[in-house]
Amino acid sequence: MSVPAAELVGVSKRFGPVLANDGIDLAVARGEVHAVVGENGAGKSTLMSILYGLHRPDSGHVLRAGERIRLRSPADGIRHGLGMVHQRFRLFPGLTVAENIVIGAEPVARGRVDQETAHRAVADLSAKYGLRADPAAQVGGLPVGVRQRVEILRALYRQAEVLILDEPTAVLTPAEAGRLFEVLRTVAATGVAILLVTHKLTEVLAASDRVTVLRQGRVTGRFATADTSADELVHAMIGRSLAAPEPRRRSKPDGDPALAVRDLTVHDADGVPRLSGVSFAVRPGEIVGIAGVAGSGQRELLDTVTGLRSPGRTGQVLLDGAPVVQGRDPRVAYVPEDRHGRATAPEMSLAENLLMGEQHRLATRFGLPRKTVRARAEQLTERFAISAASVDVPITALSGGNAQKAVLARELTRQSRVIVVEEPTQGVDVGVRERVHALLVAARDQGGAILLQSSELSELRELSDRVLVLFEGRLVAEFDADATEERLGQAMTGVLP
Amino acid sequence: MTRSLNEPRVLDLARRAALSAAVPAIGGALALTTLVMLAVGVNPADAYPALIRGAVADGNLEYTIAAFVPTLGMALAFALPLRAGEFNLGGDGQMAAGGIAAAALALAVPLPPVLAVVLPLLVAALAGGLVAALAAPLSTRLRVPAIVGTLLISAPAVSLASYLVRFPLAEQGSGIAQTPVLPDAAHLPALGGSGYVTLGLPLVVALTGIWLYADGRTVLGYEMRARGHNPEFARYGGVHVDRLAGYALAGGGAFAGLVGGLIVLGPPYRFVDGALTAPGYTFTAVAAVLLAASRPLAVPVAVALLTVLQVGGQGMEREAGVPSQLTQIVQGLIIVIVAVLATVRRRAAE
Amino acid sequence: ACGGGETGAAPAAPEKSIILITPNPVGSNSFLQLGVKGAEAAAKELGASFKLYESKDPTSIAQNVDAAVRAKPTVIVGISFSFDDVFNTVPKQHPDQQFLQVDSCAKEQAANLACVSFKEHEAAYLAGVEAGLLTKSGQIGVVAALDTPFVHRWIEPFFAGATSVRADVTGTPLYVGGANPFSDPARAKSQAQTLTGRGADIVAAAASAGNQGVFEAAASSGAKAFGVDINQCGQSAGNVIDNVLKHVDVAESAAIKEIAAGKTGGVKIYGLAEGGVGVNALDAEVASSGCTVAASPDVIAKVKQVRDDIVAGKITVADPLQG
Amino acid sequence: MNIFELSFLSGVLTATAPVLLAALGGLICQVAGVFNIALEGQLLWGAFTAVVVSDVTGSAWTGVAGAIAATVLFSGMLSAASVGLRADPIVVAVGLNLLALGLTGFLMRRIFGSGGTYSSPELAGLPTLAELGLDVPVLGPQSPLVPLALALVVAAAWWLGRTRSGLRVRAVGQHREAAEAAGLRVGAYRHGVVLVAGALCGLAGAQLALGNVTLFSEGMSAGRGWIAVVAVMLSGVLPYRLLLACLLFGFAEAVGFRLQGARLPQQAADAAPYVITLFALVLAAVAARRRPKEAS
Ligand SMILES: Nc1ncnc2c1ncn2[C@@H]1O[C@H](COP(=O)(O)OP(=O)(O)OP(=O)(O)O)[C@@H](O)[C@H]1O
Ligand SMILES: Nc1ncnc2c1ncn2[C@@H]1O[C@H](COP(=O)(O)OP(=O)(O)OP(=O)(O)O)[C@@H](O)[C@H]1O
Ligand SMILES: [Mg+2]
Ligand SMILES: [Mg+2]
Repeated sequence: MSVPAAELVGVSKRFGPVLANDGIDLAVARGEVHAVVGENGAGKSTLMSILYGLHRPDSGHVLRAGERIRLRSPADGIRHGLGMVHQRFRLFPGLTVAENIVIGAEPVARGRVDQETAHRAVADLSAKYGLRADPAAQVGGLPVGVRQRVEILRALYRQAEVLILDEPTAVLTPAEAGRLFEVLRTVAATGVAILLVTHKLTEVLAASDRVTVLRQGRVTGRFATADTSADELVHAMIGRSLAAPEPRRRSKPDGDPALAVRDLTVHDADGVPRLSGVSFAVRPGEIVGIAGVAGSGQRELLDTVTGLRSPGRTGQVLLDGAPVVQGRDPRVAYVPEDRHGRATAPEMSLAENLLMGEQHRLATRFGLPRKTVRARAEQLTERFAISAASVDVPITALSGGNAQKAVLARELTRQSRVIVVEEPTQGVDVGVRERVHALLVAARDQGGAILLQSSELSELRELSDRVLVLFEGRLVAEFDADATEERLGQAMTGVLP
Repeated sequence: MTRSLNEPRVLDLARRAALSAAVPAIGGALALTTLVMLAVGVNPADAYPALIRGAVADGNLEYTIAAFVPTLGMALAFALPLRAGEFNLGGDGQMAAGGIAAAALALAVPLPPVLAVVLPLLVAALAGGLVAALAAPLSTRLRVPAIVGTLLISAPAVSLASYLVRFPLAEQGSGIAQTPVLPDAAHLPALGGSGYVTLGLPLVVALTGIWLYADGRTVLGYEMRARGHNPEFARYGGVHVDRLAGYALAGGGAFAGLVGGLIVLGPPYRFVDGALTAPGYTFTAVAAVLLAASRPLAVPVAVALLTVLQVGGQGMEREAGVPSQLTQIVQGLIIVIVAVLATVRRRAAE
Repeated sequence: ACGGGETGAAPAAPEKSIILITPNPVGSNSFLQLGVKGAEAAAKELGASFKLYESKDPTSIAQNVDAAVRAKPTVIVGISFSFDDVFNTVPKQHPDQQFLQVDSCAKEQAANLACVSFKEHEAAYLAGVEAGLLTKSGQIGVVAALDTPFVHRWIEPFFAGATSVRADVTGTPLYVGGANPFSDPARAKSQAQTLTGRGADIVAAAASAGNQGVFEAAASSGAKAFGVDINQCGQSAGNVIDNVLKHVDVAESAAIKEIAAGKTGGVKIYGLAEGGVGVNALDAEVASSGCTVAASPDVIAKVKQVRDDIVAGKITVADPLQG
Repeated sequence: MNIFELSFLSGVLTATAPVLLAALGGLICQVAGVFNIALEGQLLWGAFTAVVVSDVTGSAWTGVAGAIAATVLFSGMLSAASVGLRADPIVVAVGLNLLALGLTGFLMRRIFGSGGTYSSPELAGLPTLAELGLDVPVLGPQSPLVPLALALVVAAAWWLGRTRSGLRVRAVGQHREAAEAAGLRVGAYRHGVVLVAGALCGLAGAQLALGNVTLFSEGMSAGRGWIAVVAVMLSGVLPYRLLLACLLFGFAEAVGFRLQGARLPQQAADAAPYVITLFALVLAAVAARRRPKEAS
């Protein structure tokens, strides 16, 4: 093999007590798609950030085309031909798509940013790679899928020679993900080295040339994709194999619907219909999945069902036959998608995050005894295997997977019959995912009526007893759990079966 | 794995953390101040003892306490809404409204002894709370942030109080705009020789204790903090966030109004135009709360520190002839240094 | 213990001392500066030591009075009505300590409290006479710091003096107000410009640190101004007609000396008759005062005549404070 | 009373200029994500240093330059503490406002020998445009800094909206991490805007102390810096809206003066600018709420 496009040599990085990277060597060649996998907190993002110049390693160094380079900031990384698509979006909500893409390398004419040239360049790029995005649109109002495309376009615009993508498909539909991998192939073919971080092993197997597995900050496996299997990768990632998926136990829903939605129509603030005439029911003991490309009305549906948002609504949402309470209906357990913005208060302690919703129940005449609050939190941490230094640490100090388990712990112990779950395993590793799925199934088996929204079709199919498909605000199809991903995908894109 | 820290150790850690910030901050500020003194030819050996004497010796302690009480009250007026994420910068207006309401009631309605103190104070708190609560719908419905709303409402409230004391409630034949002296029954009982330490001290201290308890150990306190940290989280959790904003602002305003009432019912037992706002309690309190950096327990300590500096500064001016502006310089430096140390420490911890 | 047997000017008298307490920082407040000047002059003549305590707010006034009482000086001097409340009580609690209040008098005056006050309105009336004679537009104004009852002693008598010599004169008062009424010259200047913009050609200043702003406004619009308390004509050469003088220093120093000599208590009111208030036009050295009134001998003559009439009781100037 | 009198408009402009200059500084900081509430202190410091330098050198323009330099230095404390050391800018600003008040009071006594007001015939003020031969209505009686302030509004709008560095400053303010990841030097831009705001506050102070009047008096900023902060918050970080907000305030103040002349109590005049601003705010907010609903 010739000189690698980029190489990390003996890289170590410590965050307080956590050794995030521990003497990692990793090389990526020109024209190669190199996958990096590992559990939550294995150190993938840290390693990629070091390569890009966002973090500085405690020891070790970076070679670029065989030369040792000094990276003090991303500006240095960019100068050395590195580009990165971040796990958490790093876009400017108030700027246009074009501005977001060209920033840092703006075309300038007579002292001003040359918007025309910028728009044209973005449109060209967008057409060339089939990544649709309107250059003039403000990023703040765009669906997550489009934002992801903007992130990718930015890296492409900068003509990065080493392209790092940290979980780029977490928020994409399967079709979008598929297209992204085609793009990556095209780009790689031009000699660009690509590093791809993902939790989805199918993607790894389908799209990469080689795989490096990280575990607790160390490399535990290097494979040529052609010579490996999902099982082998999982073993390297978590040190054991996944339990064989239990044969699906059909649920036996019984009784009256716990959640009934009748002829629901929702308009947004500008009067545009977001949901039109949606009706369905969820009975105790079943999981009903909601599928749809981003922006098909899922957000409005779930916000209405939970009572959180209601302007411009007609139709009925009934919980056990009674209308949903506006604000937040306490009879609904709800696991939101936005972990940092909605599901938690990042700076509050784990205990106080676990308390939300239960504060009135735990209160005595003299207020909220701290002891009770902490005792309950400790009990939940134990029962749901949440790993944290103590229940008093701020919840930001937990890894993504553990924060997610905390949210689930809180919501699943509310003893609500209706449980609304959004993207329950987004960005969590296979081990946690397995555990989350088990928890949801257990909740169903105890008589929970679960409404599940996920952009991951495999997850929907694995968990749901029925899948409803939303397209442009309408329910266009209903499948049972045996539907193929292909048919689901067709329904989601409006190509009715 | 869950490892629980036991309670006393947590407290101990907290105490040490608070101290570790205060000590270098005050040390740094003192060093800088000493440099400033030397640079302008003031002898620190004269100035510092004069500062301390001016604050605590020779019966001056009473005046320090007399300034501590309203400043602590105003600190609560700022800190309480701040915990819920709302900036209350309108303390002056709320205080003036409270003061004038208390004076008006005490002058207009002859009340029996105990009631003559209690009712005006309640009315003062009510008036202050109402003025502050005006900013709540502005913030929750019209998206005018409370920091602007309270500031804009404050000035007209001060003007209104000033108008009332200048015309309808004015004492005839007096050279300044002031109300007549309130009836004896409405005078706050004094606790010391000079009459400047009144029942206001135990009252405000007790209220501070209640606030600390409510903040840390009640549902309302929890929900306010949740709103302050992440309003969307609180809303998602079923907290009525808009209503809570109203409560928080009204609560803060009630504290400010109460302070106004306490000042008016204390010596010289009347509403004197400008006397409530001139000492700058509101601003000192804001500085103290920010100095305490979201550690509620540190609020009274920060208030005490700034009060001692301000009152002591006047003693220093009297005795050592050092302009009291020097203590403003010291306060400014302490605040900046504490702010810097807070982040340096946070980053060191990470 | 300087009470006990009065020793008067006995040679073995203990060291005398004077403490002066102001209600606000002295700064460039001309009135307070005069107070300091008077106390210093008395101290010099008596060979006494002198200390100045500047207060910041009402609480610190009381605090300063207490600190002064502890120092046991020969006399404690407090300036202005801001001391009315404190001097109602403190002198009674310390009967051996002598007090002097300048410019006002506590309601319940103790025997050990002497008071000196002034009839500013008489001087303001004289200034009004000058304004009435000198205005061309017939519109005059006053810019004052705040609308307090006391400040009206400079306003209504000023307008009354003007109308006494020219019936069609109209007067408008404006108040600086705002966040810092006593130290906002920019706002005071805007106020004065508002007046001149509406046709006023004479503006009297009673705006403390804002006075300089009033003079600047007059200068830039070709109008004329009046100063207050001391001769402020030099602060804006050629733009200031005259000043409403209050000889606080003279009255205060005389009172201090009397107290030091054992003549304690009582009230002294200084008006035109006593020479405690006045205008520069009455001065022998008016020519060198820098005031523009010096160029109008007829105005000076009229002012002197009105002064004589007031002293003789032929004219009474209404005191706005007396309702 | 005729509010369209030229002298009235001129007065409004004079009163607005220092607030506008300081507010522009606050605005660019806000755009870059630094909440700068140290405007009051910097305005006061600018006024003081303008007077000191002008008094010493006998040249008003040197005074302006001195005020800019000195206030940039002063704002260096804000940028070092809150940008460099990442301390909370609000807390630092509260400290700096107090420091400015103390320092000016203290130094004034040292340099001029007494507190209160300093003015002197030797103290050179800024010339008016009329004196410079540009005797046009409204602007004639103003110092050259007043048209400069208006020009700076246009310049700021152009800079932020059109230029590369303006775009980057906006980006830095919207999302710190994103800006870092895009390779922008966040710290450098933030240091930059805080220092430029210092320069603008220096100008504002010079205009207040050498343009509006020719003197220094303790605490003469008299809340103008806070009004500037309010204007920034009302502007939605748009320079032209900022100009509008500042003018509205100056206008309301001038109307208040006139109402006083019409025998309205002083307190009503004091309250007028705040009440009018509140009304304008409420009306604007209500209108903004109604608009989308009408569309449906
Ligand atoms: N800024 C930081 N401060 C403290 N600890 C950190 C920081 N960044 C990462 N860590 C820690 O380093 C470890 C590795 O984190 P990293 O984000 O690299 O994991 P990851 O493999 O990307 O996980 P995920 O799959 O959840 O994205 C984690 O234990 C995390 O807690
Ligand atoms: N202030 C902090 N103190 C301790 N650890 C932190 C802190 N900030 C971040 N971390 C750690 O850094 C990691 C950052 O991870 P990252 O930003 O990649 O997303 P995440 O939290 O893992 O969420 P997800 O991967 O599910 O999107 C977290 O796992 C967390 O443990
Ligand atoms: Mg990661
Ligand atoms: Mg992560």
